[in-house]
Amino acid sequence: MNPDDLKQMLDALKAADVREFSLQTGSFSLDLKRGPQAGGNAAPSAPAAPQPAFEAAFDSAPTPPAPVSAPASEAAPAAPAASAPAAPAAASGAPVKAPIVGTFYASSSPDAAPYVKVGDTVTAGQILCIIEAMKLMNEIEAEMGGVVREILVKNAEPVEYGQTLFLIE
Amino acid sequence: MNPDDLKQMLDALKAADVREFSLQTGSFSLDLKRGPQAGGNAAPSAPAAPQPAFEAAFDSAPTPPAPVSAPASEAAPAAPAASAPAAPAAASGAPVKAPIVGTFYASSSPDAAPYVKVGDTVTAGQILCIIEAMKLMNEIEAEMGGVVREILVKNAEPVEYGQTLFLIE
Amino acid sequence: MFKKILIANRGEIALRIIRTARELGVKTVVVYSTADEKSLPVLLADESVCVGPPASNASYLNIPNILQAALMTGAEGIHPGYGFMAENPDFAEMCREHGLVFIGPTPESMRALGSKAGGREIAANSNVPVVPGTGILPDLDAAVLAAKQIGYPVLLKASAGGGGRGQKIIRTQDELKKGFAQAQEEARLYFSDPDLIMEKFLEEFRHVEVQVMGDGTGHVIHIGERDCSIQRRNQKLIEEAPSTLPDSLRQEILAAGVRLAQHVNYAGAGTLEFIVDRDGNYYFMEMNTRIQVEHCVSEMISGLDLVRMQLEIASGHGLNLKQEDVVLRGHAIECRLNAEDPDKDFRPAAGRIDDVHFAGGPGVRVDSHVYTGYVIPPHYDSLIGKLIVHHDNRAEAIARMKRALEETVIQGPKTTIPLYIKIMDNPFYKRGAVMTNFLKTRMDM
Amino acid sequence: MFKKILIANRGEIALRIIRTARELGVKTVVVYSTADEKSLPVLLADESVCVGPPASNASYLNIPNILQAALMTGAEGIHPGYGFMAENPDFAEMCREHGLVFIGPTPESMRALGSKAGGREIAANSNVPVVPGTGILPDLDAAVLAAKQIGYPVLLKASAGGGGRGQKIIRTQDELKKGFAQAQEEARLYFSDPDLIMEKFLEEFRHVEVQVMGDGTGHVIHIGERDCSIQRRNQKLIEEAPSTLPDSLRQEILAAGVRLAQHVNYAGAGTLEFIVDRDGNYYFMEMNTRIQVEHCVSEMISGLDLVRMQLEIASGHGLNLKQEDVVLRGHAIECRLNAEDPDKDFRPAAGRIDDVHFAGGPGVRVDSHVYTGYVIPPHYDSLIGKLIVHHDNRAEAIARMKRALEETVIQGPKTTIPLYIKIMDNPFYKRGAVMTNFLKTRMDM
Repeated sequence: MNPDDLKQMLDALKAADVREFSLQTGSFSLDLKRGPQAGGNAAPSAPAAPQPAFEAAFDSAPTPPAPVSAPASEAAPAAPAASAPAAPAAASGAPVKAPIVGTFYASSSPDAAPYVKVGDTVTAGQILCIIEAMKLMNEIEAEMGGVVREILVKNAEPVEYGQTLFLIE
Repeated sequence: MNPDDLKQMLDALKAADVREFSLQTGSFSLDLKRGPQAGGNAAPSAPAAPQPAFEAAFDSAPTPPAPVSAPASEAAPAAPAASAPAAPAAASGAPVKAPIVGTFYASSSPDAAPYVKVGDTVTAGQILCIIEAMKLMNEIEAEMGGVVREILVKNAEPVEYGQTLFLIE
Repeated sequence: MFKKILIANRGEIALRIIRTARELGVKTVVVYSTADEKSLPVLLADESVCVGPPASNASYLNIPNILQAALMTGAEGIHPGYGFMAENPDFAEMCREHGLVFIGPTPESMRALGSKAGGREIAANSNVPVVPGTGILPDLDAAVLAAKQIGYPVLLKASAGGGGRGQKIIRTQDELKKGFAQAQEEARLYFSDPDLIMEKFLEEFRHVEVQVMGDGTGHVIHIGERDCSIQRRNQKLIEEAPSTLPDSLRQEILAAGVRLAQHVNYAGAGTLEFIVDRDGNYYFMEMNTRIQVEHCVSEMISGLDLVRMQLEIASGHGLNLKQEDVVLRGHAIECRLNAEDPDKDFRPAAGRIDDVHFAGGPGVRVDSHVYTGYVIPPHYDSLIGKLIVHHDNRAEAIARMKRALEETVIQGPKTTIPLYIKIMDNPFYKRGAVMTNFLKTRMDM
Repeated sequence: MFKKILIANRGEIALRIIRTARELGVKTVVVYSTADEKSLPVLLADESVCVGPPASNASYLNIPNILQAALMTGAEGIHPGYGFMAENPDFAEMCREHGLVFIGPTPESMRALGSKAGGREIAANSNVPVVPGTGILPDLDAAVLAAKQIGYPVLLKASAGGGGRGQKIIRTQDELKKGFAQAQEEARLYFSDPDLIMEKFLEEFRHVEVQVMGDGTGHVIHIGERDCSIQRRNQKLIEEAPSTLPDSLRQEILAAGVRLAQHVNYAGAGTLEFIVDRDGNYYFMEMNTRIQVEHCVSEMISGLDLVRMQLEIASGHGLNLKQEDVVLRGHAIECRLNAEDPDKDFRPAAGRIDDVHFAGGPGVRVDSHVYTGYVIPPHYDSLIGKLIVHHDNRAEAIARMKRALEETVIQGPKTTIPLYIKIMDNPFYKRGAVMTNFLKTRMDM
């Protein structure tokens, strides 16, 4: 089903003011509920206000309340964002994630060429980068072969555990 | 499905005010909920503690969180329950509500017959009961005629503002 | 001590009274309007009685229904909180007539202190300075003469007014002539009393108030003073205790407050409001004969429970503390959390609170009746809670308040929190250079 | 003072440290596991670094990742909180080697005090009584001989154990013969160290502990003692300060605690745990070389910020307070809010918190990292917050705690709150007759 088909369906459901809908065919199944929630908190007079709507939509994990003023975040180069471990959904490919905390190096030495660049085809076991941690240089290898679609970290940037470094397809 | 498709889908879902959505096809499955989160009280796993359950059930207004232990409510005869103003939905008929706080009397004097009983047909302006407040006897009249379907207060009971006294159909 | 009291109020102050009552084992009855049926005070009180529809004059000001609720639940006393009927001597008198204890001063002292003119007279008799001004002005001619003696600018005030309402700045004789009749008319409209008084208008001053507690027989103590200079439209936003005045001046003002309250054999909790000009001159303004919103900062620095003291005095336990028993420690600040948009002239924002998460940790106190999912009714004021902090000194208390404000989450209505965070960073606020025009002169509002 | 510190912990203690740091203007970095990505500490810290998957040994105990996070964020010191690496001398040493300040005592004093045997020896050398018992037992024969001298019942304890784990009651020689080898094996399994010690087993006693703070050069003060006798499975549930012991005994125990800490030139915050029997005999058990969960009750009665003192000492500001500067006022009680089902043997309850609403008002402090919608991860402990109250005396503090517990709402997981409400009403608890077997003997649990 493509998005246009879906949109047509949704328009029809909305026009008919359908609240719950369930459809199963050979190739797909679909369930939805629409309209204000039944029950106490969703009283008709309710939904007034700013909501972390997209987070809620994309992520089933809990969302902490947003403080009125988040602490001024230091712009220090050594400050990976808290959200880093969540892989950006923008590009396609399997993510290669940092297995340790450290500093990302794209090449073996400052004047060497980077291990890989976007568009390169890599094979499983090939070195993709180095993460320096506790003064040790840790070579990070590709777990599977493919084409490097994106490199998400700049040379000499700090990376945290689970941060996506490459997308390989 | 690529990010653009996803965005289109989400836009469509948002436009249709879809609350919960689940889609499975051969190649992918997608689950989402959008919009304001269902509050604690509506969550299936919730009600842990003594709950003003009837209040919540009968009324679409917001429900305050239930303290782990509600204060021991005095069984004093002179204590109208907090939930009194909410008319029970069980019986049919138009409610006649207490316009003042006071003590309900079904008859004009202890040995007199009650003004009305269930099944009586009353006319607009007919006296239904007395509410004694600040040592004054206030006669409560029917606003419209009909059959008395239910009398919800016992003789000499205290009533609060808005408490339903009779159902008249 | 009372076995049961009725609370003739709503919101955070109703909750505040319930808290102390529960700790003392005193049963509580709250009255409520249909708009407050789902409120925390109703849920937490031992009993509750609906006394009317949302409009205050039909519910929280509905004297027959409230008295009847007290009588039929067997309450021995009525705590009026602040606002509504807290300063209504007629209500206090009716309580007495029905055998109910009004938890507050006597109707007589409320009447004596209730008007600005009366307050001025009592102040003069107890040797407490008042702003140069007049008694009730019989007519325009008297007003013109008085203004000449006092010197422009002057302030025309409704004698029965309060809370900053019903006052008008007059800068010239021309303005006085044009404005006098209108001011009388407004006073009649708002306070059912057209009487006006006139005072010297001070361009810049601090609002400093003395918290007192009296036993009704002449024993009066103070529990320090509060600085409440940060205001919008004469409504307080941020209060702190102690003030940043020099200690000798503080002691003088505290003594003046006690002297005045002693003069009327004051009973219960009361607040004497003073204004203090740049030169350290202080003038008594009026006495609030009730517990105040900002009583919490005095509680934080004294460790006392003022509501408990009110109940003890009203129930005949008296006031056992001597002045030397009151030990003030550290510095406390309170921010009133209002559901208002500070960027739109503090427009009130009613509606649903989608998420609320208050600050915690050391030295933080929260007094609030709201919860996630609570709907702020449009019928009452916009106060949704108070955030209070305590620390060893003022600079540390400011740092703690900023930390606590930044932790607090209220999603849904706009609130005054972002403004308060800016104020905590303001260099003038930090060094205590705060007059009542602070928001205008220091925050460009 | 530090410019920036790294917090190697999670949950309420990470939040606690952030709060003080923010008030001091110290920047914070928290490390976190992927299970804690949406936690309040991560949101409120200035920076955060993910250091591993949910399992503690791969994240909160992952020394290389944590040290690397500190180095690359430019943190000057590491606060270990409690648990995880707080009492790991090797970690403290590695911090030092990498130029990072470990915010706690030196690795040397951690090692000296870290084992039960070492602690007993230091106590003996500083003239502090210990429970009659032994050093490390070389073999079963030595154990049998020791038990004869001490008298049954005795306790076999893993020398490297702690928190009540790794101990076994032995009532007869027969039990000793059967159980010795197994106890060694369990000690090896849990603590990587098979060494056992033996102590006299006391059937009933109170758990009383002394909070100390040292500057590392022999200046040590105490900040009162705490009674932590209400426990389940040797884990504390309710703590209070001060204890209900007679004052002379309190002073003796406090002095013993200070003496012992002085003996090792203790630096930073530490707690000396004592048991006190029915006859008023007290015995040193062990020293916890870190901040403790229940430090808040000491903060409430002293007005001090213990985390701030830790940061000051670790950053070289020293300990400027003298013993006479520490003024203890009133009584404080803490209830640990655990997501556990007290009716099902305190089974931990992970999962979503559908609604949370904490108590407020006078004398109430809440330290909690949870919020409405928070999902308690199953990987860590069940502590979801602490409710702390302060009042003038113990009876009033109990009334306040009951009031605060009844106001608190946590919907979703079962919690220990209903149990605590019952305890606040328990006559034995009310009069302070509490031994560590309280739940069993007084609550039938």
